[in-house]
Amino acid sequence: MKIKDLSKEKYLLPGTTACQGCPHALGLKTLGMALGDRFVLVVPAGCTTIIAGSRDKSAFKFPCLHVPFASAPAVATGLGSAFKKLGKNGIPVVWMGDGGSDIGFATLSGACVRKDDMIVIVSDNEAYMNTGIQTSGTTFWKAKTTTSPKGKKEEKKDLALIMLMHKADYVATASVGYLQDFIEKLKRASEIEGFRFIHLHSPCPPGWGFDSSETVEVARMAVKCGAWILWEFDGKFKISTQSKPYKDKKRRLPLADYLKRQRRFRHLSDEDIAEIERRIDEQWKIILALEKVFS
Amino acid sequence: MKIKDLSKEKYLLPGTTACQGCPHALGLKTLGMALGDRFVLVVPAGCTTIIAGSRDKSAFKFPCLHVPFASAPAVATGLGSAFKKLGKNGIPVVWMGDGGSDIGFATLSGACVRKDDMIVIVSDNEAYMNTGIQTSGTTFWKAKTTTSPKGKKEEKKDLALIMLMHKADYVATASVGYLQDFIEKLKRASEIEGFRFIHLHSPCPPGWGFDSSETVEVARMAVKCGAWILWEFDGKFKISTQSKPYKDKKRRLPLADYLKRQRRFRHLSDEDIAEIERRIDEQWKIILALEKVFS
Amino acid sequence: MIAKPSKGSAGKTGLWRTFKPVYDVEKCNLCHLCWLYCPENAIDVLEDRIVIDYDYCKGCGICAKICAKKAIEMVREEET
Amino acid sequence: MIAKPSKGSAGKTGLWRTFKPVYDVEKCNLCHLCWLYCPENAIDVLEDRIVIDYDYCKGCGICAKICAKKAIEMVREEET
Amino acid sequence: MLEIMILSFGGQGGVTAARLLAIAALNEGKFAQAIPQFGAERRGALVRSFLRISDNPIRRHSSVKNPDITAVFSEKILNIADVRAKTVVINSKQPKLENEEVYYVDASSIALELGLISAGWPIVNTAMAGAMAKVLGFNFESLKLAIGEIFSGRLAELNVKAAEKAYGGVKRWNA
Amino acid sequence: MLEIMILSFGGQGGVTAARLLAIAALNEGKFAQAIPQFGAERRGALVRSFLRISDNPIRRHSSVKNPDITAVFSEKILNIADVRAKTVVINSKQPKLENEEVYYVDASSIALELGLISAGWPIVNTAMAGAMAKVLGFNFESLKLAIGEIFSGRLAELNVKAAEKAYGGVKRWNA
Amino acid sequence: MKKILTGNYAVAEAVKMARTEFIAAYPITPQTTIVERLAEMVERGELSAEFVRVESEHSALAAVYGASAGGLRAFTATSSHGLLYMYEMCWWVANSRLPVVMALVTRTIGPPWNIHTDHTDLLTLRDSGWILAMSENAQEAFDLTLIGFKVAERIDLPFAVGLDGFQVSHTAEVVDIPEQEEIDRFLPERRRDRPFVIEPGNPITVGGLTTNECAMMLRHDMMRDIEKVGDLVRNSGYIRDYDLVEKYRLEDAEYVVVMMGAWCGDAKDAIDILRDEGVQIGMLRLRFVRPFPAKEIAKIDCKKILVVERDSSIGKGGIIATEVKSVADSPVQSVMAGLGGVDVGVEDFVAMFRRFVEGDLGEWWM
Amino acid sequence: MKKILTGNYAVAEAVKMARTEFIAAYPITPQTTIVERLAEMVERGELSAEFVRVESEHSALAAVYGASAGGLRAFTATSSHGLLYMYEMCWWVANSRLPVVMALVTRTIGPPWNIHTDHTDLLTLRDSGWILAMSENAQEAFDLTLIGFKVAERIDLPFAVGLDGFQVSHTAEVVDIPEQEEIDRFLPERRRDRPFVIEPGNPITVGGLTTNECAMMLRHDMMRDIEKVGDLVRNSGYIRDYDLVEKYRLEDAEYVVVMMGAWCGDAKDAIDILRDEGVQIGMLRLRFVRPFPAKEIAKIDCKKILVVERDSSIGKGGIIATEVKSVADSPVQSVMAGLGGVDVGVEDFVAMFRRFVEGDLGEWWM
Ligand SMILES: Cc1ncc(C[n+]2csc(CCOP(=O)(O)OP(=O)(O)O)c2C)c(N)n1
Ligand SMILES: Cc1ncc(C[n+]2csc(CCOP(=O)(O)OP(=O)(O)O)c2C)c(N)n1
Ligand code: SF4
Ligand code: SF4
Ligand code: SF4
Ligand code: SF4
Ligand code: SF4
Ligand code: SF4
Ligand SMILES: [Mg+2]
Ligand SMILES: [Mg+2]
Repeated sequence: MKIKDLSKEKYLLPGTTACQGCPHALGLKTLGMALGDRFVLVVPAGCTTIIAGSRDKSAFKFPCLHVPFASAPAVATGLGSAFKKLGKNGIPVVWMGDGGSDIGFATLSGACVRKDDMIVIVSDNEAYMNTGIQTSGTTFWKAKTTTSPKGKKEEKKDLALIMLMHKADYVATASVGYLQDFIEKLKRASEIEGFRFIHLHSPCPPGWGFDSSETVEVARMAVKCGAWILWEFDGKFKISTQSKPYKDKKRRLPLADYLKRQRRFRHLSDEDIAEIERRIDEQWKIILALEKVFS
Repeated sequence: MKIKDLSKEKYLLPGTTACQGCPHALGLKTLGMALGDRFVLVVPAGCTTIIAGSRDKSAFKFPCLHVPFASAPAVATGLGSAFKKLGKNGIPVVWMGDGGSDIGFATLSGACVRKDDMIVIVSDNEAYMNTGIQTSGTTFWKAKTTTSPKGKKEEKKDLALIMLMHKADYVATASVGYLQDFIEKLKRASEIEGFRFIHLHSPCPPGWGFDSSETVEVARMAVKCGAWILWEFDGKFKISTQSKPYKDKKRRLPLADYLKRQRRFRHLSDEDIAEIERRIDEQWKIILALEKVFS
Repeated sequence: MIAKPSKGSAGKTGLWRTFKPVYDVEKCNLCHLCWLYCPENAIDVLEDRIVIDYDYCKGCGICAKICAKKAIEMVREEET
Repeated sequence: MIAKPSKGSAGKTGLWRTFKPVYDVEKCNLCHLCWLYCPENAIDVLEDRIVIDYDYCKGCGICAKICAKKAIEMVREEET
Repeated sequence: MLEIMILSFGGQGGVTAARLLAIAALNEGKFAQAIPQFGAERRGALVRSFLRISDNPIRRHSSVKNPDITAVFSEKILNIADVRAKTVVINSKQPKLENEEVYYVDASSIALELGLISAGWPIVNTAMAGAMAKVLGFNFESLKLAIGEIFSGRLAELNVKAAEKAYGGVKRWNA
Repeated sequence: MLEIMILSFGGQGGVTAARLLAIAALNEGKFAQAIPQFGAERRGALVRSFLRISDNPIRRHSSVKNPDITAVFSEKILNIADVRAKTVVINSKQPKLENEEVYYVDASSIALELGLISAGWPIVNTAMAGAMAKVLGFNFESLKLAIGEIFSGRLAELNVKAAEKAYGGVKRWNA
Repeated sequence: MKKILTGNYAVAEAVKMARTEFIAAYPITPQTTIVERLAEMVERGELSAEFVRVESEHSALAAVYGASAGGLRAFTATSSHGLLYMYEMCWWVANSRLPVVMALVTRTIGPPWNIHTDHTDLLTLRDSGWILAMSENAQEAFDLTLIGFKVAERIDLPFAVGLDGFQVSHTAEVVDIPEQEEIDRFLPERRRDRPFVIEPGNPITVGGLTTNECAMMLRHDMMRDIEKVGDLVRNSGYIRDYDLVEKYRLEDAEYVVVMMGAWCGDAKDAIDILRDEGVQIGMLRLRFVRPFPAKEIAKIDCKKILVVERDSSIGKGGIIATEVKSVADSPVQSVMAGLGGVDVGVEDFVAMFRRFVEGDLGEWWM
Repeated sequence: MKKILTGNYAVAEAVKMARTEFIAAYPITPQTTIVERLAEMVERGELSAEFVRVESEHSALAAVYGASAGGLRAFTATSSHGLLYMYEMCWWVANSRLPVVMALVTRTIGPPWNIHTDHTDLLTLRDSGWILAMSENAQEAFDLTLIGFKVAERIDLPFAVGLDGFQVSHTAEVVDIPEQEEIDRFLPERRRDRPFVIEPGNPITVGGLTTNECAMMLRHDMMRDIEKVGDLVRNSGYIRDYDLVEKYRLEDAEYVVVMMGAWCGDAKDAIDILRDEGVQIGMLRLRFVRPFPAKEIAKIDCKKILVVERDSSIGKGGIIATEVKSVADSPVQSVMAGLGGVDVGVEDFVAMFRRFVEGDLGEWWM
């Protein structure tokens, strides 16, 4: 779909509480562009709780149900049943942070195993931002947070591959740096029945420590240096166009360019960076193998 | 290790409440044989709660802490810290049912992501047995349970592969049909630091509907027909000796022999069996690919 | 308590700006990128130009960064 | 409430039996398999034979099934 | 109000017997209550279930402590439980009991004959229910209807047969 | 007891200024209390924080409703908030205010000069704290110590400078 | 029609006859047979509801919340640890004012693991905004489930039907089941637009941030509305008459026991025995704990009141006694008994009540 | 030494000075800064504890449970939804009789989402067996955390220190910090063998099935032991004197208000104002809710008592008022105020107390 043909309807209304350059805002604004009036958003606690508005004012031009932190996919299960029983055409879409996928991982896993009808999007800014930048399961190795002042000791949890092994009906990674790709994936997901999962990479200016103008740039650098791989599984496993060039390691952007742009990584040593590079190479090996198995 | 050299110490004391032919009892009796006096068992709700004894009488000759259903790996995290801080040499071993890994999946996932020091064993009898045979995430496709009187509609959750994608330090599958293999895996796991996971296949006579004398036989048939694949990951991914022959589909036992032995599968049609076979083939493809990637 | 769609759910967020995106219609090729990537949805695309809603534009600077034509420039806001 | 290791935490579970494993030392090659796979840990291996603890053996029949030598046979218990 | 205790091994169907008799009692125009063992049953372990029958609504829900009648589903039970009731109904060929009134029937043989076996155990619940129904003075029809409510098809038939045989065959023991 | 309200935009450091002044007050031998905006701050949004200073222990914990002094960290705030206090301290070159006592200082310029900038914003908290310390009649040393408690290294130095400049530069406005 | 049903099957039967549209539940003894029975009914086509095999109680109530927010009549059931595990959702559902019905089969909270009845679990809900009923037997469990849907949907608050683990849940007894048409007349289809409609295309946001005043007003309104439950129950139009309390031989009672749950039957038998001996004793049975029948208790005019309860608030005493004392005019004495499912039968009550009358009863009966 | 600290930082400081060995916690506003501060202390080496970044509150308390069962001095902190999410574990820890200490930064339970103070969350623990303290300011939050460890380890019950969200947690005020040596003398190392030792090689099983009687006895013993808290607190040997209640201008009071938490400071200022006007009013402040200071309340002898509370039990009324009424001799009136964090300041209290004295105060202050 060409950019000019995208819906001009504003599903996220200007004047929200989101910080300047907020990646969630970028993701949220595209949801309606992809799904139109066919969805209800289910939102557990997180920055989006605040972005959604307050009192009688909603920042969204689509329905939204706020739910407890660990509950979102299960709520979507019930909601989806209601749509079906009452003959309403619509998809429950869960929009959660990476934190929501920590505390709510059993819920997520359960809904996936049941193949309940929904789209789950984890907008991953790699920390608990709403409570002030604490380490989450998906926080990048060595990234500094308020609960890991010297940098996180464990590796980033790979949600998308884990959901793939859950045999979800649709799994994709996406990035706020490539909104058209995200929109296309949302559309594809909306055409499939069952449990659909999208892991959206969402660089956060105050949380990662970069200027609010650089959200899109930083997101793209993650893809270009190979640290974030865009792919899609809908029965077949495909590496997305934007990531294809980086199958070839030589074409990747220097990793340090991406990392050094962010305050949370400013303390990294060269060895650290080399180690991250090694892990990225490992990751590509797995991804390429999966591309073969599910071809 | 030769069978005759195995420890003769009885860590599970005769006269428990376990049903005749109980697979958990088989697994539990071997724990001490593999780990000696170096562990504490952490047990969430499940049949093992009952097997453990009551009042002042414990069926175990090792320490055991009963814990809430969803909490076990987190409790083990705390316990392990205590061992370290107080200079005690020991491993917290979580022994949970498949049900425990449903409700407690976030807990399990969290402990794994943190690489907390423990061994987690999921003794998988493919249903909530203690409450009377209800469907769990790992219940086999089409198996009848009291909450799925016509057979389960969703696929069995593949815990081991999911934990592998979690980057656990050690992951293995095992079976109560091959206790020596299980003991060896436990020993290997005990020599590695970090988060170690074993998915133990535990056919349950009353739950699956076969005679109490057939627990070991049914467990072995699962391996021989290729439905349960024994493998191990400790940095490298290896298919275990007992499963190696069945890489070759032709050498596998007819699937129907395994399924028809169990009351829960008595209603299967030939198409159902063919479908299961197809899925088993798929599974082998993935396993063989992983063997390559992590070689 | 039920909330309904409202512009400015956080008030006039244009007040948050320290830098202001200033648009030069001459340089613009109407590629739509600024519109797509404005997190505030504060940009509209008309026939022949884009329009920035300064009541709500927070001045993040993403539009300026993404514009290949350098048709948007960030300039320091006046304290008023 | 703290529990300590005790045989028969569920009482004399030998009472549960409907079938009883009967051992024939002649046929036995002391392979240890019955010992390893007895879920009740009710089998001991001595120098030259195995011993079944009928106080606790529940009569599941696994030992008989696993014995390649058919040295264990399950026979119906008498009602007493 | 009659208070009855049923002693059985897990797998023998003591709880079902209590339910059957409660339904039968309802069919007899009475009020009844069947209380299963409170707790986790494991196949093979001793199970206590209770039955109350009355002409008036039964309000109490506590367990039966001093039964008027005790039913014993296996003679082995006598080794581990004291049987204290005026009346006893026991699955036995030859009961060794000294209670005031002892009734006996060979329920195991009836079950085995009819092939009512599960995991090696003869399922004696319907036979024992038959014997108890007789001792309680119920019409057999009331029990038969009850069996039809809980079992269906061929299993119902067999169980009715078992109950009928025991209903006819239960005897007073004179020590 | 003096009750003070600080109005700032998120990112300007209003909450920190309150803390600094509370510590400074303690250093002056007084009791003090700094209350941040109760709620979720987002960079850019209006933030209200409170400060109480007293010779006696301060027991109350409610927010300040009728401040004796209001500090305004940006003139833009005047467009969205009513400033009602006898005394106002404002970051401004030329305050357009009619309150009884208006003090002003060009805190933004001080911050910019010293390079105290984050995400494009001049961080005016220490400068404003300096101005307020002066208005409150504190010794500069008390504030300096406070800054040393919260900041360290080069940042502490710069902030002390900013505070000092404002402490010296704050003026009474005569409309 | 009269049937022999366990309390759990009676609840399942009521859920079916209520034409419940959505069920999500997680097994836990002694609640499990409710869920199993419902699963069976659904798979057999006897009940046209969605049945979701969730992976935890938190998700059970979350799914029920979603379904109810979407407009469906929804049900779940649990016990003790299950309730504690879904506790956050319980509050969420109440504050969302959704008319969910839950069966709560009371069970002791561990450790030690113990599956027997104890009312402490039910009482953890007493602040939350749930309407809390406690049945004495299978018949009431059946009736209160149906009344529960009606009342809940009238005032948009969730409704929990308590029944004692095993003593009611697993005890098979006589239950009189009305005709389906009678139930249909009593309980029409749920109004889909109450308290709000979440559906695609209707761009409202529910549950988000508000002002503190709104949050306070919410609780105020809940408090106001729950007080309507008494009238709603009394005038529900159900086949049998119900009220918040049951009065048993209360008219001329000099001694009054206040209790709830299954053991009230045993206690009534004990009261009859004592009455025969000339002791003027009666019972006020709490059929509802929320709303708390304060007026009914304040009206008791007797020598002394004894609250017998199967619960405990560590560091305070009996939970119900505290509440009864807070409103009663007559002197109130408290005894905690039967905790952890300890069996308390007719003989116990006779002895207990005798000691109460004689004035030498302690705080614990064990 | 006097410092300006927020309530949360004061708690973190106390946890450090207690030489806590294990910390697991999950962020939630307004508790988060406790956890962040502790993480910092641990990473800087100021505190030699294990700090675990768990994935949920249920796991936070589960990990703390494991560590405490293993013999360590262990701490966690949470608020509202976090507490509700770990609710099952709260009961488990109490029934296990483990001396865990938790900071509970009070916050309103949603929906709507609201991060401001409300005491209903803390009070959900009131039956469980936790000792419940509620501090008025940062100093008390500091002191009670230390006293908490001491008392908890003496009687093997967990201890929760409440502090009002934002009003105490985020308000920086003067806190007097003792020397480390003083604390070390006050709080020696934890006895590793209490209440049991779980360690490799010691084959005991804890928490498993028991008889009903054992389960009941457990609760009985907890009830007995928690009553010792009053004496333990009074004689704790801490640097400052503490008691279950604070009496403010109570001696000759004809009107007594009973309250707890941060706003008591405002209320005291209001009392001073009214006293100046000649109104004989005073306060009994509940520093502990569990054990409930029943004796202290029973002793109040005045014209009437007003319970002002920031909580609600829907279908009953104010939670504290119910409890106070259950033991007080003087007439008790109840007012619910400040729910959802609604700000109630000195002027409000002056007006409220005036209306109380004059007899025209309703049940709600809004
Ligand atoms: C049970 C529970 N625990 C904790 C919280 C507090 N909480 C609210 S949002 C949040 C972090 C959210 O992080 P994430 O999901 O990554 O979303 P983000 O804020 O980064 O968008 C936390 C911990 C809560 N609301 N509920
Ligand atoms: C929070 C909570 N929910 C439910 C239960 C009830 N429960 C106890 S054991 C069990 C099933 C256990 O199944 P699994 O883990 O597979 O172990 P198994 O019994 O099969 O060995 C359930 C649902 C519980 N104890 N706690
Ligand atoms: S912290 Fe990050 S994710 Fe959260 S609102 Fe701000 S920019 Fe968006
Ligand atoms: S139900 Fe199965 S797993 Fe449970 S005790 Fe019996 S045999 Fe073992
Ligand atoms: S990005 Fe630049 S060129 Fe493209 S539409 Fe916007 S202003 Fe015009
Ligand atoms: S500066 Fe940011 S908010 Fe303003 S128009 Fe550009 S992209 Fe949108
Ligand atoms: S399995 Fe058979 S041969 Fe082997 S030791 Fe046992 S009885 Fe002897
Ligand atoms: S029958 Fe079963 S319990 Fe008995 S000895 Fe053989 S294996 Fe062991
Ligand atoms: Mg996040
Ligand atoms: Mg299982």
